Amino acid sequence: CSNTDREPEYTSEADLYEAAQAQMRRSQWETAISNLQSLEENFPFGTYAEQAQLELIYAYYRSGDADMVSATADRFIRLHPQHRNVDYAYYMKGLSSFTEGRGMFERVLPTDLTQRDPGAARDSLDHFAQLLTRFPDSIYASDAKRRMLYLRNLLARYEIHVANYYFKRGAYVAATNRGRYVLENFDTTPAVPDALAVMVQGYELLDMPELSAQMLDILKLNYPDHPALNDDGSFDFQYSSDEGDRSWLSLITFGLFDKSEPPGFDTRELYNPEYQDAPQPPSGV
Amino acid sequence: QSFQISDIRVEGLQRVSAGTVFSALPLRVGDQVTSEDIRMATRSLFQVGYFADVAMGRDGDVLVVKLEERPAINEITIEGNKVIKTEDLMGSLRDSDLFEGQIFQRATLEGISQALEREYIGQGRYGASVDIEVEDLPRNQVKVTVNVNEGKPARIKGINIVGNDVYSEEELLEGFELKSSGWLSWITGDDKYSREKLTGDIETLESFYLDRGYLSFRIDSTQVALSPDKSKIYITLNVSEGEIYKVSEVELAGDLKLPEPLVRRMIMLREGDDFSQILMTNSSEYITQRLGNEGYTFAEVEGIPEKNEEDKTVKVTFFVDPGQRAYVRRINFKGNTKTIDEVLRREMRQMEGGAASNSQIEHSKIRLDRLGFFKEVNVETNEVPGTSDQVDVEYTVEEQPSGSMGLQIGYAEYSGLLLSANIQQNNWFGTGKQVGFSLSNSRFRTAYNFSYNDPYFTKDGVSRGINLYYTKSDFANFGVAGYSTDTYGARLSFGYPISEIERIGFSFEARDLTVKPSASSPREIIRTPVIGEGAPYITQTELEQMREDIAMGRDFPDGYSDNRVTESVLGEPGYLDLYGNEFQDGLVGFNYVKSTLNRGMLATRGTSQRFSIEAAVPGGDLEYYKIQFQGETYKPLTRALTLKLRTNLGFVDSYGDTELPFFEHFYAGGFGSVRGFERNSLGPRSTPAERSYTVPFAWDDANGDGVISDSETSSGYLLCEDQEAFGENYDLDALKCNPGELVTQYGVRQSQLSNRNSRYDAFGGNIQVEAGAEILFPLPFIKDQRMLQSSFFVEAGNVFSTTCSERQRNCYEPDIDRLSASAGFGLTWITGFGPLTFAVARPINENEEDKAEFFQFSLGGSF
Amino acid sequence: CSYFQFPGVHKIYVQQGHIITQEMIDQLETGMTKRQVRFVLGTPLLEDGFNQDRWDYHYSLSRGDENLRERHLTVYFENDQMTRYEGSAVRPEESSDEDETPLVPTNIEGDPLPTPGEDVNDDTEATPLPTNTM
Amino acid sequence: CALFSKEDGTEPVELVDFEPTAELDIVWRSGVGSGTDKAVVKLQPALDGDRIYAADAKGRVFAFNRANGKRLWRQKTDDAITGGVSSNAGVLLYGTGNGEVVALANEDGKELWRTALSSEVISVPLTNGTVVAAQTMDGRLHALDAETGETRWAYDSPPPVLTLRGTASPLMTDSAVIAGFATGKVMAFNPDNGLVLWERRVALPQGRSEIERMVDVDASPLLHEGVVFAASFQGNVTALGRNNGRPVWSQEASTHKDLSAEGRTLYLSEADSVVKAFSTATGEMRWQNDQLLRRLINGPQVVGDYLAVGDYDGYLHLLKRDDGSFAARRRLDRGGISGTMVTDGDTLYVQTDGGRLVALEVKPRD
Repeated sequence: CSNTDREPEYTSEADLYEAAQAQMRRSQWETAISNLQSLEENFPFGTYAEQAQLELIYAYYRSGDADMVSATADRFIRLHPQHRNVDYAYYMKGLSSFTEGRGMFERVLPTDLTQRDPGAARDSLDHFAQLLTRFPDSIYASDAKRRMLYLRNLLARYEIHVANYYFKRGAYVAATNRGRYVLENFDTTPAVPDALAVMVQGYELLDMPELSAQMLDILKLNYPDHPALNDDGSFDFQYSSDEGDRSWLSLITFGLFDKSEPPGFDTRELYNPEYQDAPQPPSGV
Repeated sequence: QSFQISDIRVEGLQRVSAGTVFSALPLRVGDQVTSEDIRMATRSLFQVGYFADVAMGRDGDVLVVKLEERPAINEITIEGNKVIKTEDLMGSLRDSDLFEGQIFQRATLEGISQALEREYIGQGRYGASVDIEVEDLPRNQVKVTVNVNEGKPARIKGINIVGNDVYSEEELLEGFELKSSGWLSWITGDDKYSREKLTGDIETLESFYLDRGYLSFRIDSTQVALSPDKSKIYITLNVSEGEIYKVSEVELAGDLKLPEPLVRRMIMLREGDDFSQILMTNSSEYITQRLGNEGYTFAEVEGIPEKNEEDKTVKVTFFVDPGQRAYVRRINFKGNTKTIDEVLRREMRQMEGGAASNSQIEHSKIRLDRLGFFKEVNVETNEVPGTSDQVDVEYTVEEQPSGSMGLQIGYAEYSGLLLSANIQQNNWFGTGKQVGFSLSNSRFRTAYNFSYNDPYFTKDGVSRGINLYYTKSDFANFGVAGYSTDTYGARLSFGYPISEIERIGFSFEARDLTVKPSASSPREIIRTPVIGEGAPYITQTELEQMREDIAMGRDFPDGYSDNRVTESVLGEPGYLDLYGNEFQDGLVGFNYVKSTLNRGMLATRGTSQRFSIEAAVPGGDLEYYKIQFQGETYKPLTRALTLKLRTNLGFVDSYGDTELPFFEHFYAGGFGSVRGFERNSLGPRSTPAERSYTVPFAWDDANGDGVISDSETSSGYLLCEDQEAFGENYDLDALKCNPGELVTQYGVRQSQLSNRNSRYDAFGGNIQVEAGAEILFPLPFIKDQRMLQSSFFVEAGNVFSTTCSERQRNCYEPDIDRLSASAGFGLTWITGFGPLTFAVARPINENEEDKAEFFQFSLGGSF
Repeated sequence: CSYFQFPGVHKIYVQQGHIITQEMIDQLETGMTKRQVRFVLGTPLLEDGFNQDRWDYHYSLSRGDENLRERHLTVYFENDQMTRYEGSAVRPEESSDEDETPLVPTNIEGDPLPTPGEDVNDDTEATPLPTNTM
Repeated sequence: CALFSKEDGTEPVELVDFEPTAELDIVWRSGVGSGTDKAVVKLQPALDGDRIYAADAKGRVFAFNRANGKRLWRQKTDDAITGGVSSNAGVLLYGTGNGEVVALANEDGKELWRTALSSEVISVPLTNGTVVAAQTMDGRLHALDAETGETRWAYDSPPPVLTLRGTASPLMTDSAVIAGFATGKVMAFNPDNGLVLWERRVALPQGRSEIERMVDVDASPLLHEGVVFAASFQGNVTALGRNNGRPVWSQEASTHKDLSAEGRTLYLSEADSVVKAFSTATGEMRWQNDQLLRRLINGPQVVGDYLAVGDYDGYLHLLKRDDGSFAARRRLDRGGISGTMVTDGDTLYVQTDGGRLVALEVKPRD
């Protein structure tokens, strides 16, 4: 049995690093990754060692390998706890799980993420929170905050969709609680106006008029332009315990055509900016 | 003597970062330091474990820390391991934190061999041995090579139960997970010893006896013995059975929350019966579940037997503790990154904000399974922290492709450019709507089809769907199929649930269908003309040609003129001759489905029946009705094997005076019917069109050179037995002509007898009978079984016809031993492109005309 | 908005809120602390952040668009002492038997309990729990 | 490195050829049912007066005339015989896989009594005429009344988690019952009332895994010239004073096959099939023969001034007692020889695994 062939004689440390940089510019992530790995293994104490590990994290991110990103980032944090760029490692951990849920399917086709399980994005909330607690003044802090805000908006809007379903289903306690959950947990998100509307309608349907009126005042006070408010300040209830009107077409076709179904509350255009892409790692040695 | 540290200098650092050293060093610049402090510092640096040697020195007031790092492991290679893969071994090494880049310590060596040996003993390979070589590398690194001798796996050679008089050894060992080596052991590996399995089996043995009333059954001792060469294991269980105990009294205690008679009805132990632990535990489980249905999610019911040794009786008391009524605060879904929340939430039978009911929570899980969108559905009920009566219910799902798509671009000389694309998605963009469209285009066939169905048009599950289709084909000159149909139409269908497991549905369809006979259309479809009594048949095209010639005044033998080409000439009429080939119809359909299958795709438990009836509305061109029944049921045989029984029955007939149209016939054979036979190849055959190839013609060798030249041919039709018309020296016998056969003006060729069209195509029938039995088993060596279903099957089926004409072959009234049957192995694999199905089968009962097909494969079948 | 539909469309029960029995209400006394009320009536589902001193126990049962039964109980507090309550129990003890619909309906057809004394020896596997309660 | 050969260092070694200096003549040969049918059991013939008794694993018991091998009687039982036979004072004994000890009259093989014990009996029950001693797999030593089979007393020494298959047969002397246990201990009991006379540990369990810690005493203790010899698996062989069990000497050894001794030499077969000879006085090793490595040899038996040992392939090897070199070799039965062999000094009786009983005598080759 022949022994394994020896690795190619290492070129110098600087050449390996330059080669990796060039490949990264040409976004040949796989070759860049192998170069950076061999650089780290053979020149563990070289001048480029730490920078190579940072570049490796970025290369794995761009090659879409989320697990390796967090594994490499964890290793960097463990080896160099006081490194000046260690906040980048925390940030990349958050970022990789943020985009992990987004397969090709979601990026290409317009999918409404607020109606689905955000998947790994939920963990990126804690990674970003960790970054903000440890390095409040890191250069990534503002971007992390914006992403966290985006995710919290996502989760808050999700609650409103569920509330709309439970109104359709006739489970008014469930709907009202979903509204309250938004007020208690996502109070600064643009879903709050709809949450208030949900509670106004929920209490009404639970025939607790005084609570419903209380909620209506808060809504009118904070969001006078909410579409569910009529001009005279009363609330335009989409569901009511008595009979709604139905078009004659849906009457004769047993409701099979033109079924009149209330649209539910969705004032995203009014209150909710979007946020998407991701920055490069810090340059400089 | 002590001194104040003005600065700390660290030397010899290579791989470890200065930060780690400083964080481990208890001394700081500016400390007043004694030799005792220095000794303490040295010890703490040693504990870090990265350094082979730590020396503290003093250079004036500067503290000098000289470190010698231990070598780091550059590479770990493992050789000689076959049974356990290298990654698994590396994994267990990593668990005892030994991996590349780690600092190498003496203990690491011990750690490596211990970890690997534990791994092998866990696999029952007691004879395994591990030895390690360490090779130094430049730059203070080491290469660790581990060679493993896996030895022979210890196999269980004997399990002996001593002291069992009432029940035989086989009966007792049947429920065991551990078995002594049998012929199947190399697949199942059930003869590999593991302590957990043995404890599990001991419990199975105990409950076997307790379930049958042997309350004082005891396992005195168990021995696990190894043969000296460490390759054979013997297990001995010494038991004492004791006697059967009878139930003397059944009592209920605690706050029942339900009327006592209702609870008593759920207890399956009666006074005087033999005691049985399984009946006792089942009874308590039913009561617990019944309480769960009343909202007492945290109810606990426990049956306590009290033995009376003398008269061998037992008093059973059921203690019922309903606990507080629990309410569901929130229902959360995890894992549906593609499917939208409402598609899952609308399947819920448990409401948020309502009383928690175990059976509703469980039933909702099954409804999610039944959607067919998820590979796996798990449910967890967790208490809400801070409350004692609120729970959150968590459903975790794992999505799977729930549709199929395909794109075929090809070119074939007979069909020109072939382009076809089809997408069928049951969870369109995760909205739960079923959308499918397909288009295919080639020189002789274009087909478009669009189908859309919304299963939840209303919140109660009223479904509404439309289906539009258009196909156009012209096989006329190409004898591929007996006929082709152009059809276009639209179908509106809707349905709604009439119970949790039953649905009914209606459909209204308007269809315009044109049948196009082809050159080789069988005679049941269109008559084949014959010229005169006894003459051979000619094809339609040839008949058209004759009519043309008559019209152009070609000379015909006397007596033949257009009016002769009359009824008698045209042979018995086919269907199209009687009813034309254009059919506009309205179709009305009704179906009833009852399904308790546990999964939408690849079900393994439950039963499903589907009954449907479809009829052409009177007033259309056709008057037929079609009744169909499909049923399948799954029964668990053992932990791993499931029996699947399936049947498919169909009956179609006409109710008015128009006959049953042949294009509404049932076919049999191939996937979904009887595998092992060519698709749609069973059942009655059509009588092939009569075709006469001989087109002899008259030739008189005017110039006598024996060579045919144009000028010498005469035109027009000649009666083939008319020697004089052919000229004296023409040898009629060579013509092999049938008396009364007309010949045309084409050249004489070597005449071929009119041979029957050799292909007897399947024509279908109006009665379809199919049945199949399959044993579903897990494929060995494959971890993720949820996307796979493999089975051995025996299938039988055929189509029969109540209107067989005597000339049709293989056409019978329904008759059991006329069923074509086959046996074989089938595999279905759900892939992103749709279900991939393979089948390998051998016919075990064949009719003459059946065409067996050993290997069959299909991708993206509709489902 | 209910609209005429096909006959016999299967509608599911929708049950919301707490089942408060008369027996529970009898245990309420003014002056009880919130913890005591919570022990008797259970944690209120509709705990409103804006009205700490008012606990609502709503109960409703509907099927399709038909509201079968609705009850309400509100408990008022003043600095952690119950002052009064208004509303009624879900099923007053002496309820007439026409009010037969169960408190917590199961949306599961036919709850097949195995007939008592079922012979255990014949089934190869231990009798499985009736999970798919079809 | 051997890439393709199957050798992975665990196959039995090839037989070496040598210049035979003696001859093994078969006096007579007869059938004993179907042999051991591959089960790991302890079947060995028993000499009593002018008869020799033997049994097979399927429950058939035979009596032969020792001189000419003529069968005197045959008894068919449906017991799975896993330990036996022994014959003394008119009683023939064997143990079954279903945990019973059965006594037959050695006159005609009629069943006298049968007693159920607590576990499998995988060693030979012995009797001194008044008490029958038998050891069961669950580490118990049972003493039964020789006439009626009722249990008189029992001693329980629970075995460790993992033990070696099989147990030692107890040693019966007129004044004591000496038994070896799976815990690595040897104990002597008063046969009438079960009082422990003395107790000695033959080997200490060491090592990490349960396998390395196995120290079963599966070899039956041997009494020779007032000294009790006992040996354990993966442990030691030791010589103990007969009446107080005080150790005389102890040597490292690993065996689970019965020992034999003659004059001032003790012979044993190691677990990896190396034959060793020790001085009975000092325990110092006289010689060892490792040319039968891994051939799964059975316990050695002295016959004349030779030492006989059988192997898995059915060969009977004769070694010279003074230096352990090979003297003769003869193949008796393709099925292998694993049971203990018995001798009256000049005739060797071998029961093979294939179900043959062979009487042999040794003739020096001139």
